Amino acid sequence: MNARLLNWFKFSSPATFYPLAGRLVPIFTLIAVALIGVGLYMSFFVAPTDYKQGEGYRIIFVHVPAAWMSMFIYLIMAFWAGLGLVFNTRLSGMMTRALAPTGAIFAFLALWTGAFWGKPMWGTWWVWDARLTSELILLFLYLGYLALQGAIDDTRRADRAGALLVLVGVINIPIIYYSVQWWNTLHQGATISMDNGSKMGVTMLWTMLIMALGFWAYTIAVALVRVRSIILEREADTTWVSELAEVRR
Amino acid sequence: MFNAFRTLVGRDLLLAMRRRSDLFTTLFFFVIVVSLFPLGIGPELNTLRLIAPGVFWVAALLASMLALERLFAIDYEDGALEQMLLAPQPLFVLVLAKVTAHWLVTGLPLVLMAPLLGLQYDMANDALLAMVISLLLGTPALSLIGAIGAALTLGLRGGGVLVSLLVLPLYIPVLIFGSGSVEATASGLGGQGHLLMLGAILILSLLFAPLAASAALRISAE
Amino acid sequence: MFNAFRTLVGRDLLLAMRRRSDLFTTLFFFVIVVSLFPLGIGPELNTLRLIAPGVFWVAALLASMLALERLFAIDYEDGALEQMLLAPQPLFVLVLAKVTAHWLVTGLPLVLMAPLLGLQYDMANDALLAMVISLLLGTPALSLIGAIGAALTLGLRGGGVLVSLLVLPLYIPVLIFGSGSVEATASGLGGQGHLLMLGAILILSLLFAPLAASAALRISAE
Amino acid sequence: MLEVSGLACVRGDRKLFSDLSFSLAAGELLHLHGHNGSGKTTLMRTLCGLIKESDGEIRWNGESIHRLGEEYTQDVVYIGHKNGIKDDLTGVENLRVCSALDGYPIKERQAWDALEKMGLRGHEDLPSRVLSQGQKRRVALARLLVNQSKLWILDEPFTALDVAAVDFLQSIIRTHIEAGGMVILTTHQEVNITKEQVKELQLGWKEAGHV
Amino acid sequence: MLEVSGLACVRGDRKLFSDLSFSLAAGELLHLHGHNGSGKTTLMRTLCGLIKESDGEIRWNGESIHRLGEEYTQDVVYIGHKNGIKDDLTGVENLRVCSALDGYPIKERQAWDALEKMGLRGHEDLPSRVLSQGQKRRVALARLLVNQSKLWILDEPFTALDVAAVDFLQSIIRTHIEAGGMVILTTHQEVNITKEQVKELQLGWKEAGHV
Amino acid sequence: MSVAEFFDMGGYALYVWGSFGVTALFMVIEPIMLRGHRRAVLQRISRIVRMKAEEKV
Ligand code: HEM
Ligand SMILES: Nc1ncnc2c1ncn2[C@@H]1O[C@H](COP(=O)(O)OP(=O)(O)OP(=O)(O)O)[C@@H](O)[C@H]1O
Ligand SMILES: Nc1ncnc2c1ncn2[C@@H]1O[C@H](COP(=O)(O)OP(=O)(O)OP(=O)(O)O)[C@@H](O)[C@H]1O
Ligand SMILES: [Mg+2]
Ligand SMILES: [Mg+2]
Repeated sequence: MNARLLNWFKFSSPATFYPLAGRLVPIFTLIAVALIGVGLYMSFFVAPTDYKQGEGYRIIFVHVPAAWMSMFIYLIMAFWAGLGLVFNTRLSGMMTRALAPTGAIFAFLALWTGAFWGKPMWGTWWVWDARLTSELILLFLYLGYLALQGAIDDTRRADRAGALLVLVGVINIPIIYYSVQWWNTLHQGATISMDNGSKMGVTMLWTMLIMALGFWAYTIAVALVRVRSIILEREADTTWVSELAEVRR
Repeated sequence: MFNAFRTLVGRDLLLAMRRRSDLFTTLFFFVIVVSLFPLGIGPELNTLRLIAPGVFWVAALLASMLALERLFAIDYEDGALEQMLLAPQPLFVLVLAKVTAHWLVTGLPLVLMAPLLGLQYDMANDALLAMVISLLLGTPALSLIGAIGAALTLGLRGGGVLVSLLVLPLYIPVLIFGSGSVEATASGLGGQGHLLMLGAILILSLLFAPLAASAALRISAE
Repeated sequence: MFNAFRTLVGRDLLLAMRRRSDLFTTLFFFVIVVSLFPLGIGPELNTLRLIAPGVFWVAALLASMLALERLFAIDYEDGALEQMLLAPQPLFVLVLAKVTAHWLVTGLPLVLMAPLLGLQYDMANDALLAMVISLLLGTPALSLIGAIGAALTLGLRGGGVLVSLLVLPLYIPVLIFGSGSVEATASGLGGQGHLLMLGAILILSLLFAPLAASAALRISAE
Repeated sequence: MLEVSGLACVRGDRKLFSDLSFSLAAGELLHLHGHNGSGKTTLMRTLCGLIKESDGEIRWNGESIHRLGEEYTQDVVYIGHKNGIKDDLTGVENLRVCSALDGYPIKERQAWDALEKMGLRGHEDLPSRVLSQGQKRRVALARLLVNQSKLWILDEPFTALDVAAVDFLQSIIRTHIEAGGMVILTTHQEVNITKEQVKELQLGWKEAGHV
Repeated sequence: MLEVSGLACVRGDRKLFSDLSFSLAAGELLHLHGHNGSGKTTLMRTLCGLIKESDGEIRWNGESIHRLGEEYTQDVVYIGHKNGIKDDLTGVENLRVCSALDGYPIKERQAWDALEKMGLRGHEDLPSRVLSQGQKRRVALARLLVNQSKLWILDEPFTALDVAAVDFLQSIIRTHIEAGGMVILTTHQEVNITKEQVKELQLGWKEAGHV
Repeated sequence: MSVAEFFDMGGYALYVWGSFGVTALFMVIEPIMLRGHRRAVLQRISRIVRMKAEEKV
């Protein structure tokens, strides 16, 4: 095993990761607050009114970042899950577990904001369109993962079973992403693509990106806090935990 | 290896024959669901023809999902699963054998029964054909995908719902393409595209599901 | 005697809480059945409203029927049923306790959930009300009648189908009056007549089902 | 006083035993012997009233047990091959529920005490699912400690128990008999319970060598 | 040659044993001792590879058993608390299926013979559902007669067996060891197997009186 | 642009504020709940640690 891999294993031990995560949390919290603040300002005061949809289109600035995040988080979970199954590191199970609730929340928010957008635009809260349905499926995948975790007492089994489930479900991500291209549906196509440039105004694009980055920072901060709690719970009877300052208080 | 596969399929079919009615549980459920609807909704043929693809595919999906619970559970309880894990064959072969037997017992009868029931709903011939083909491609995929969920939830409290929750997201595409193919055929648009997708799903799940399910079994049997 | 009743109801509710998701199995099944239909049939609200009473009642009937299998089966397998038979209380009291707990866990949540799901089908308010009342009267009757079937098929090969076969003929009147009451209300004819019939069925089954089920249990436990 | 006269039992198309007669008075223990499949379990379940006898009669204090119904079952505890405990309940909960259904409701304190006596200290609060085979058996047997029934019918109570637990169970049985209770018991292990009041009953072949 | 070094096992949040090391050579028997819940079953399942060890290593002929995979399981028979037989199949069918999956397919004739040797004459053709507790155990144990695996792992094989069957099983075990096989065994009953090659291993507390 | 006009969102108030509001709500509640959870975990662990320390003495 080469030195870099060893190094990685050391980093992935809960005892070293716990303080590191502790130091990272405030940084990402700050970034999140700043970016989301700027993003909100831009989405209400800088971005111009859409000529067709009026002010209603401003929902895009939460809808699209939330939808992106719901998919990204699942991909990251899948990454950790794969790592956990291959290398059997304890931290990866905890990371997967820590990301899932946030992912579920973003999936829910994408659905919610989409529904609140659909009502004025399409005249209905919900249609059984491909992208909408697959986003709903994504929410179910998150809930399934969480339910499975809740049902298993043994953490080791829970981690491995959860990892497997996440990996199986990952096929759904490309389906969601490309659903609009594969089947022509009611829902908007991807506006941001590499080849044909952006169809939206540059400001709108920037606002969306800034909001998305803010959501990223938020996700990282929240996941780190959660993983710290999980580490504490699982390592409760080790000596390093009992020697922590916050425990001895 | 092939010998073990045959033995296990043979055993499961024999067991199904012994508990004769296991053979019929799923089929019977399918028949009930499909036949109760006219009772609950009323006998107008136009409505019935409209909802037929949906009713059939939902019924098939539910029947298949319910049958999942027993896929590994009995073996788990009486200790036969431990012995399977300790057999000197690659586990995925045994899993494939169990799924095959399971489909032969629960899926195939349903496919064969569908055209008969379709007449009850006054379906056209080409729609009936599309239905049979779509079920023939779809139900094995359902069994294969379901095996992963069944293996993951083995021995857990409330395995029943959990398995549905885990498996449902993966089932919905099959449902959509399945009922879509029948609807498209019935409305004259041609269902080949949907059927191709179903075929692709089947092949994918044949490749990956046994592996995933056997990994899950190892995890659950600890 | 009342003490034993309470203990048993308490135990079964506690068990349901422990296997937390047992509480949700039936409910979740009901929700799935009701929600999958739009996926399979298509989203037109007119069709959906037309088939809503049928879908809901068929879903409730199926959910209740599926839950039956577990009513006595687990007690039978782990030996708790033997102990119940040897308890110094009249057996029908214990049976009534088990059915009560079973309904609280599987039937009641479904009744409470129905109005929410009804919105998905764009149902009118009075139809929703009729639905809730009919389910409130109908589901306990289904549980009581089902208990007889469950007791008779205990430990038999393929209890699953057998129970459905035995119980279904007795269930169909409930289905017809239940969905009938909703339809009648929705079409402005008034569903009181149907509801009265449901009430009568409930009372009859309260009187006779526990006795019949306990006799059946004694036979099955030999 | 349990009296059995002319009892016969048929399972499938096999006559397990016939014309069996014995009686059991207060303070007596009946040890059933017999090779595997000789019908010990069947006899015990018949004595409980779970299986209907094909012939003969079982009387409790002079009355037929089927006529007595719940009056008889109040006086009997049966512990069979199956433990009859719920995997999802803890030991304490299991014990309390069982004894309440037996007609002898107990306080939580008493349940903890009984389980501690059975050597389950520290495991009282685990769901029975995670207990070892012997620990599950101990939970089932703890019922004997909180029960005031006269007649104990125990089908291989010693299986899965370790030496310490076997000793303890033997002492409980001894106490019960000395207090005027009755016990019907089967086991393939060697047991030593006061020899005085032990009746022996052999089902099936006599020759020990025959398997 | 089975070598175990530094083995540790955790269930729930309970450390059952740790730093366990021993080895077992051809012709040796390992008798596991320990009170109820001391981790005997857990250890055996770990040795089979059913439970992943939390620490340490298990080697078979010098290779890790997880690396060997099916090559190792080909050499092992495990009979646990659960019989692993199907209630709806007859004894003969059960035995044939089991041994085919074990990699040692047998003819119907051989199955009948093995069951007769196990003392199930006249019961070979009944569905296992109607067999008595001990008879079911015998069907499960008949696998040992038709199997050529090196290592037998037997978790309380004697439960529910009557005296004759216990004797017979002991003689089988003795033969297997004399032929160079290995056996790992746990039982709470007294057994007499040739004392020469018996290794003993104690899990949990030493004091016999502690329940 | 007046404040009222701003909040009216060109007639889309319900939809725009419904979306932004719920998003904000979740993103505020989640950290608060996490904080509570962390506190509970810490409390539980320090109690156990203290108990162990007392046992040793
Ligand atoms: C419940 C309903 C909805 C759901 C579940 C949903 C889901 C999604 C998802 C998953 C994405 C991200 C995919 C991607 O990056 O390509 C997305 C993007 C988007 N959605 Fe929705 N949506 C819904 C309703 C709506 C409505 C009603 C509109 C507008 C009329 C809308 C407009 C958009 C736009 C413009 C994008 C950005 C596409 C891009 O630039 O890539 N969505 N939606
Ligand atoms: N339906 C049936 N058909 C044929 N034989 C049956 C049937 N039911 C039970 N038997 C036989 O009746 C006997 C039942 O024995 P029982 O369970 O009472 O034995 P036991 O003495 O308790 O044995 P063990 O010591 O193994 O527990 C067995 O030999 C079994 O094969
Ligand atoms: N999830 C869990 N949480 C807590 N304790 C557990 C868990 N799973 C198992 N245990 C404990 O681990 C031990 C398992 O022991 P095991 O079954 O290996 O015992 P054994 O030595 O075979 O006992 P027996 O002689 O009774 O068969 C038991 O004490 C049990 O309570
Ligand atoms: Mg017996
Ligand atoms: Mg054990």
